[in-house]
Amino acid sequence: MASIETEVAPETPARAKAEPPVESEAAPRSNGKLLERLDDVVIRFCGDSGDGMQLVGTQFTNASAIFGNDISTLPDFPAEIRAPAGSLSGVSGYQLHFSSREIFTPGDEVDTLVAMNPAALRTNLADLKRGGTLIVNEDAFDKSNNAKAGYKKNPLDDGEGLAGYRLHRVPMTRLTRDAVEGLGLSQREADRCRNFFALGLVYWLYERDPKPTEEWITAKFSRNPSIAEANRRALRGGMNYGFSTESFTVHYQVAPAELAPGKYRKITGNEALAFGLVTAAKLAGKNLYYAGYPITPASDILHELSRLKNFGVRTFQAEDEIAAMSSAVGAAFAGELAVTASSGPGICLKGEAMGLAVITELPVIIIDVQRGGPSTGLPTKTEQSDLLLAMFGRNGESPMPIVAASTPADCFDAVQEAMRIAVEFMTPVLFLSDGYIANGAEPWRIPKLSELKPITVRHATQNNANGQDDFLPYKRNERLARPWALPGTPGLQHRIGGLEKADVTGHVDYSPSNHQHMTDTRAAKIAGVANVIPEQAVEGPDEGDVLVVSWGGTYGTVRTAVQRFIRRGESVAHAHLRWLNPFPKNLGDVLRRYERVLVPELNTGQLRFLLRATYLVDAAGFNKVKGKPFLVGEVAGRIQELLDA
Amino acid sequence: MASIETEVAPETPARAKAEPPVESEAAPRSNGKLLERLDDVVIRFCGDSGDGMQLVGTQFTNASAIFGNDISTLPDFPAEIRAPAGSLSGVSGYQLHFSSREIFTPGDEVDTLVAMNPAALRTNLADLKRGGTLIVNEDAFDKSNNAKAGYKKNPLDDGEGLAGYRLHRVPMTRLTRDAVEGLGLSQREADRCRNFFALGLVYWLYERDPKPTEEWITAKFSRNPSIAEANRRALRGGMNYGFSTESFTVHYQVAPAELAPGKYRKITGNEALAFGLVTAAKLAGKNLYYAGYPITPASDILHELSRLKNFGVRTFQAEDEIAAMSSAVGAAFAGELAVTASSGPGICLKGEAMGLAVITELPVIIIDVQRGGPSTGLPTKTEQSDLLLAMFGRNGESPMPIVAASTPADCFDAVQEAMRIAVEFMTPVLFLSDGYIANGAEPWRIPKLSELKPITVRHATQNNANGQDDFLPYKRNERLARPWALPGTPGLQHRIGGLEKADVTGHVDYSPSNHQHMTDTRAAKIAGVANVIPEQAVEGPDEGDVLVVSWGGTYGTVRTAVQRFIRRGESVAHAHLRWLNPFPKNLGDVLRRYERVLVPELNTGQLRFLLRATYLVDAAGFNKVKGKPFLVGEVAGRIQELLDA
Amino acid sequence: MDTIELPVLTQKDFASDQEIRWCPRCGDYSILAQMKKVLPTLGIPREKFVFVSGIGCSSRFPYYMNTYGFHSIHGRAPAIATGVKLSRPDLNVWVITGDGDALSIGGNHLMHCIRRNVDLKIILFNNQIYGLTKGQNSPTSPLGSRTKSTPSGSVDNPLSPLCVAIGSEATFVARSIDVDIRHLTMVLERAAHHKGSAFVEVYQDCNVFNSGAFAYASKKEIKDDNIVYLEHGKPLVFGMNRDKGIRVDGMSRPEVVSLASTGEDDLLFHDEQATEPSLAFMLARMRYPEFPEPVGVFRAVQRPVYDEAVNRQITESIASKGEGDLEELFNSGDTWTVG
Amino acid sequence: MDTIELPVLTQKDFASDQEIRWCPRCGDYSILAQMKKVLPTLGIPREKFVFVSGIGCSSRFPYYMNTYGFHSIHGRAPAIATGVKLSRPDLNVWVITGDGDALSIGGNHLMHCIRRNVDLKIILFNNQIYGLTKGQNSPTSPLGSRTKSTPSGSVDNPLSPLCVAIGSEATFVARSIDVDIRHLTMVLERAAHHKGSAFVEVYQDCNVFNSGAFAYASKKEIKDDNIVYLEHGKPLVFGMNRDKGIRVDGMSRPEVVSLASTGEDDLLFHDEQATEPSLAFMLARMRYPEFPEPVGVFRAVQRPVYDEAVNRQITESIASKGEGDLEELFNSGDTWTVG
Ligand SMILES: Cc1ncc(C[n+]2csc(CCOP(=O)(O)OP(=O)(O)O)c2C)c(N)n1
Ligand SMILES: Cc1ncc(C[n+]2csc(CCOP(=O)(O)OP(=O)(O)O)c2C)c(N)n1
Ligand code: SF4
Ligand code: SF4
Ligand SMILES: [Mg+2]
Ligand SMILES: [Mg+2]
Repeated sequence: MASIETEVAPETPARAKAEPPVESEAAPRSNGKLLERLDDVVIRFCGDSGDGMQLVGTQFTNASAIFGNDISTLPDFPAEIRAPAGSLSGVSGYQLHFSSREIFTPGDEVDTLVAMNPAALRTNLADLKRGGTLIVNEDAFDKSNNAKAGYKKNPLDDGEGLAGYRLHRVPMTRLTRDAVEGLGLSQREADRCRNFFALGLVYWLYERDPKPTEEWITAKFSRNPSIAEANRRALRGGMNYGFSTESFTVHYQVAPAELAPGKYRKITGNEALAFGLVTAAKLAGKNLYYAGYPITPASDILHELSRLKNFGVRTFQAEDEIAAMSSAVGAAFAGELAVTASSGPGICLKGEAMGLAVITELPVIIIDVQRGGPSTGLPTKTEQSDLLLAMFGRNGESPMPIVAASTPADCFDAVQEAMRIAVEFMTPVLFLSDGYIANGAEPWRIPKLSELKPITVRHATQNNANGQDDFLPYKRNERLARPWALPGTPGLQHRIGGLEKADVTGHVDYSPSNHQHMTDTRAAKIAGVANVIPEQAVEGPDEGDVLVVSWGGTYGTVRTAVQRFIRRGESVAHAHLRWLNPFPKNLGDVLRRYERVLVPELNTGQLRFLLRATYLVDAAGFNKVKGKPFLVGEVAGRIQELLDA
Repeated sequence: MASIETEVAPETPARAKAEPPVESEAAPRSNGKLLERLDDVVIRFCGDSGDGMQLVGTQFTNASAIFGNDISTLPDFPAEIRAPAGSLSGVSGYQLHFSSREIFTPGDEVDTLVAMNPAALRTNLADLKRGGTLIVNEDAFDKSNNAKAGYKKNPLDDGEGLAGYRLHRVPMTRLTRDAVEGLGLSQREADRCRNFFALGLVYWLYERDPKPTEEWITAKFSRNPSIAEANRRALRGGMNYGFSTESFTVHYQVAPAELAPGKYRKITGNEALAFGLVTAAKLAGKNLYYAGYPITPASDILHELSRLKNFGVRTFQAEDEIAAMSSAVGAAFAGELAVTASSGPGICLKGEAMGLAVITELPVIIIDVQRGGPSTGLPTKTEQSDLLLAMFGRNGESPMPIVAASTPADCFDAVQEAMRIAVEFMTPVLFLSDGYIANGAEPWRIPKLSELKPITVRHATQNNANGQDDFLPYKRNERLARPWALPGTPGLQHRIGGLEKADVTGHVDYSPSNHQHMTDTRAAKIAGVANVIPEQAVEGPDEGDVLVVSWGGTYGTVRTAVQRFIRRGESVAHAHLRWLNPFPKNLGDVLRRYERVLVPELNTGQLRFLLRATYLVDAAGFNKVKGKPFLVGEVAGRIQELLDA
Repeated sequence: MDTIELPVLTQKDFASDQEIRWCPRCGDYSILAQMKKVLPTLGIPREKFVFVSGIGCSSRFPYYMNTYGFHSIHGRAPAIATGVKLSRPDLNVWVITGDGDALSIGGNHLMHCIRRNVDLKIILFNNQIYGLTKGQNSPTSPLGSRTKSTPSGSVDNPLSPLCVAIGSEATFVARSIDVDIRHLTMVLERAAHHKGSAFVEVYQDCNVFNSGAFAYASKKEIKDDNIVYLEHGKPLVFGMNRDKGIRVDGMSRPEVVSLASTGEDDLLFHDEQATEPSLAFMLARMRYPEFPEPVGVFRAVQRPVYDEAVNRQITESIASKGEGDLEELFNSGDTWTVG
Repeated sequence: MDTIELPVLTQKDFASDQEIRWCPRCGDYSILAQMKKVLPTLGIPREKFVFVSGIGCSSRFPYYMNTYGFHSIHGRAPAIATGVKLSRPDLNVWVITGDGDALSIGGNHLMHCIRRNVDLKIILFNNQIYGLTKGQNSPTSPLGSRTKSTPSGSVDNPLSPLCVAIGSEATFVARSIDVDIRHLTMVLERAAHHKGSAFVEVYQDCNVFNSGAFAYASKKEIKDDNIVYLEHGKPLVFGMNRDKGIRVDGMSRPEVVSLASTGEDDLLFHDEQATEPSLAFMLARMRYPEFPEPVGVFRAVQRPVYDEAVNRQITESIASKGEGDLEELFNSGDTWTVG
């Protein structure tokens, strides 16, 4: 976990701070409980899909964010389909890393695990660090639940199993029922409040302010006051339980982090994408057209945007991904800022129509929120295995710029950059996100519109065929971009299509020389994007032993890992790529300035493949294909191996 | 053209042989005409789409093949759609290279050009070599036709334009009408016989036996005897014209080639594919299932196979490529040898369902007859630009073996090899052909069935779950292939699908370790194909200055070019890849044994990209994207550059 | 097929060892249960059944059947099943699909499978929502539906699965309701016995994302006023106390009449075998609340079956030309000999 | 839109400079000619027209029109056109497609475009063959057709384009014939004036690969006995000497009757505005030679138009919530301030 990077004592594991009070720095008493300060904490809520873990996780996140901690979250859903209550496959988890320092990852190890049932305990215990705090709803550990989780006997009773953890057996079901007593709730309704009881308990444990949550509850259940009251009582009940019972002897404080000054909100990757897209449209002074077909983990982009109609956003839920992509091409031809999004299986289907956008040279953003593959694969798990599909998934020579977001909040900026390139170069652009970014959350410093870089769209307004009478749709500018003439503009009537076109006139042309010319021109145009994107920066020494190259959602983990070495003054640096095609102009030089190049990826080595082919560098790979993000420790370990080698 | 590779005098250009009789070896007289011997000849028929050029080209090819020459052909259709008569875009051409030696290409330069109208002359003249023979139908060079071809005045009259060629102005239209006089044909019908007049003329010119053609005519028009008679007369008329008129003073003889003994037939790539597929089914003792959606240049495979119903071949014209691919997956699950074919745009659409075949590990052959791209591109032109699509055109880590045919006849063997790998490893296999191979023709030594390597298919017949009661669909053999259990087999009921599967049991499994294991296993299985395919062979010195690496349809041209250097004793070798994934085990070593590696491709460098990434060799590229094959001279020129550099 | 020596199968024989993963009170459970009841009655060995599905909650179905099964990709089940049936006419092939799977991404395959009359039993679980992806609008969601993807209400005019099927030349078209156990069993049985594409729409309750969408047709207390059971040769009578009927005059629209005023003979008599599908089409358009919605077999006619025709062409070709001989094939056309 | 200051346009204004590349005597020429006649009569500026096509001989059409045009990819024209119309309601968008383009690979997009009632004019050139790829079977090729891909005769039961459209909730459905110039002009005009998806099937002769497929309906000498012109409110009368009619009783099939024996009043009177599409559906199923084939407007009704509805939701949302304010959006939900 991140806390071992304290300036003070880089090597002291934070868990030391969590040892019994005796060893801990003096702290004020409250109801005879010790209060300790921690630099940062990783907490995970887990329970049945029906237990509302995502909800309380989100509440805790908001509370921590509002309190001023830096945060990073990792929701972990079960496969899309609801599984039977109490089953292992039905377990839903939400992990939050909150800190008094800047952090980039949801944390490797869990400090405090809240497990609402045996299945949750079984599937999550492994991630709880030794000596960590384990809070369970003991009422849920009955015969049948234990059996469903594959426990022969009650795990809470068999000593060694949980020895080495600070186990707190809390009869949450009973206590919650007591708490909501007299509100006339059915037992089922009453039990639905358990998650707030658990939340209250950890709110006390980490001194969180319950107000925002209480307000949220009130608003959320405004139509059902007694349910609202019940949840509020459960929350308080949990807090009081921690405060009053003997079972908890210590609680903790995590001071606010020193983030750049400004106003913040918490944002997920898909939210940031939606915001970024509307913003791009606004900056360009155009309407946003979004066509999509639902697919995990991209669906939320459609959900978000469909709520923004008063921003002039048109969302079209197409009959399939082919129609979504095709309609986006039509909208681009008609002059809108056209966007479509999907995940792997849908991106495959869009390939042919993407090719149409390439040859007609129309600006369209294609978003791929990557998930585990191949085929339907692991819909709710994250992966980075569509990079080469993005590069090569179209017939013929069909080049397209590719940009990848690095964090949830980065989606906001990256997608604007993608749109800027799309309209300035008249080309479709592929945007890569992944399930980890899409559902993960982090604080986002809310920008002023005035701070944002404008997007300039120029439409042809008059005939460019000086002399001849027909408009020339493929007469290019200095960037090799063709003019974007809006249907409806008098005198600019023209025809485009999927057959090879003569440059300048845009007429169908199969001649050998023209095909060579157009192939070269399309390639040159995309290569030209390198002239307008920033050169590649590195963090750490700008030459030396090891350069770690990453892209996409592994940014935070890799950066955190590399920083360990940088702090130790070791010769390790980090280069994170935003543009995968074209590469920044200086990338080749950068790579050659280091003895070894390491490319950690959540695939079998796709960026590594591109780097080797492009620069002939003998880049080493560190690859994980488990549907989960890297742990900082894993990456750091591999770097160490390279250093030791 | 190929003839400069004679053992006798490698450097003498063949055209020398075509100089006036004085310089030529003594030859028997016939009707006062000189007869010369040539080693090989390139002839091209060109005219309007309506003029039947493909037909006479094919006839001349058959006659030459039957006579015993080695042959190589290059049909060149106009874009699929019929263009107005006499227009440049409507010109159709058929080039034939026939020789007394082994040849591998249709030839760079044309020795004799038959042009049926001005448009044909204009679009083809450039390929006629200086001093070459030019035969035109002068009746077609009227004002309107000349205008349509963009000639201000009659090209036959403006001296310098055609100076340097041996021009023969033949009033074919008039002579043909005379020839068919009295058969009661309409003028339109009469004029339709012109192509046979032209054919007859060149039959005389190159001493071809008209019998087979006459028989073909008789059979073809059996239902219309007067048309048959007319075409026969036109043919004879053309021969007599050459024989009797003064305009031709010389005619030529090209001796039979010394091909490996055996019985031969002419075969195109698509024919060879169809034959190869039925043969594979026969060898495997199974039925062939072919699903396709029409697309140029792959449609003929469907046409061929749909005629072979008595071989138990089921052809399914699906509603689209997705359905074709999907139904093939279904047929494979049901236990048939399943095949689908398309060209670039359709291959894009098949990507998602190919991924399903990968994760369900079912044997399916996917044939991509490549054409010019991107998008609809140049449907009738050849290209090699789908290699990286074949490698990476699926979401997730989705490896698939890739094999590419090198010549029309090679399709027969290559597709059997593809099928063998598919069933032995339980994997889909991508088969790459291209428009040049698909429509090109060459002699094919007809094999005996007994000579062919068997294909062994094993189906699970009993429960493999020793002890447990459920069949284990993912319990693998030593090749990592899973069992192929036929629906209908008692006790082997099992379920497969697109979600990640647990190894052995095949149950849905999202666990991190299983996903890593399955990803690695799928990769290892495909890599394992390298254990059963031949090591890479080279022609020429097995170490030295330059290794030219080619794949697919450029085989003949590259080989011919390299042989020039080998004959001269230069340090140049040729390695032609049949397997693009996995690469032969020894390929890395082979590449490292040469100073320079040159990769000529009809794309922007796709194999080069794979070689660089895989072996970190600084391979140079020679790339042409003009919808046309390489010329031997082009490749030789580039090799020379490398040697001189 | 002769079934004499077959072990008599029971529902349990068709249950797979997989834990069933649908939400509590999902309509899919009932459909699964009825299917397990019907299959053993068909006298077909278990191993001859193949269930092919696309993607969706409903498409999980094959995992829960101890038969051969293929949980394929979204929308392609009819195409995959066509490949199975064309190559193996001896198999009994079922397609399980959802409203999004069959009518949105898979609409084209469904249409072509039906028009070809491939011998497949197609069961469409219509819950008027995308369940697996958590509640977006589907092609059968009514106008105005507020879903995750249509927060202001859907403006996509819905498709009628039965009209699409009939418009695609369907030979067998039926509708039933997840919880109407006896009726559903009957309809599945009828489908199983039909030669050719049998298309069945089942109203299915998505308890989580679209709960109660079909309450009008499934709730004991009210259903009888809101649905009318189709029976071949019988008049269309419905209502709690069977006091209402459907009358049609000429090509004008159908109308609801009271049996007090109108005699049964004046009512529309159902003819599932009518060669002309217009009647079935009209019935398929009767929509609650304006009309009671017909359930049962709308249409059941015979037409050549695609897979049979394809295989017949093969046997005929063999009969006329004889088993194909490869060497003969290779040697056809012009050949020549060297050396 | 006010057309007063518009230059009066003529056919020539709509001709592009591109050389037309269809085979001699291809039916496409006539359809192109009639289109050029109709557009100038609509009082719409030339630059407002957009022609979107897929791939096929027919799909070359846009190149020959001096309007905005998009010759796209196979089967996707309806989806692309939907994108155009959704984003630019001011444009007048036409889809040109073929029987393979629209009904084979593109069937799903066609179905969904029609059910949504997107304001597009869809002209399907039905030549019952794949022309561009040189003569394979198409979804409208009759059973038994011998084509390049069905040398032993097709066993694929064909689709009826009109039945597919009606089964997909079409609001405007019509049929005409390439060479029936006056009628074709009328039908194109009617389509142009319809609000919503207007679907028109045109019988088109592929002179090279399927010559004469529609001779029965286009040949002067015989056509009057083989087609019946639909006119709203008029009885279905046909025949060389208009001596035959179509009668329907109840829901039974239509029948051909002689006017000698039957009075006009007993004939079927055409009602293109019938809310209930079953009549149109039945007419669409009348097939030569059993029946004369109806040509004209089968159905023309009003229903909310998709692109209008989508854009209305936007204006309404702006009206109620006010123009979206980005910073307000960013600051919505929980926020906190640092430093
Ligand atoms: C190519 C592709 N696109 C999208 C998805 C995501 N997806 C899975 S199921 C589904 C629709 C589910 O709705 P329905 O077919 O009605 O089935 P239900 O879950 O309601 O039973 C979607 C959009 C996918 N798996 N593959
Ligand atoms: C994805 C894809 N598949 C196949 C093709 C090949 N193709 C082009 S047009 C066509 C069908 C043409 O028939 P139709 O739509 O009836 O148009 P017509 O030529 O008859 O006017 C086909 C199969 C293609 N261009 N793209
Ligand atoms: S989401 Fe709906 S359809 Fe899916 S399992 Fe749950 S209740 Fe059933
Ligand atoms: S092939 Fe047929 S449809 Fe195509 S242009 Fe020629 S005649 Fe017309
Ligand atoms: Mg559904
Ligand atoms: Mg057609």
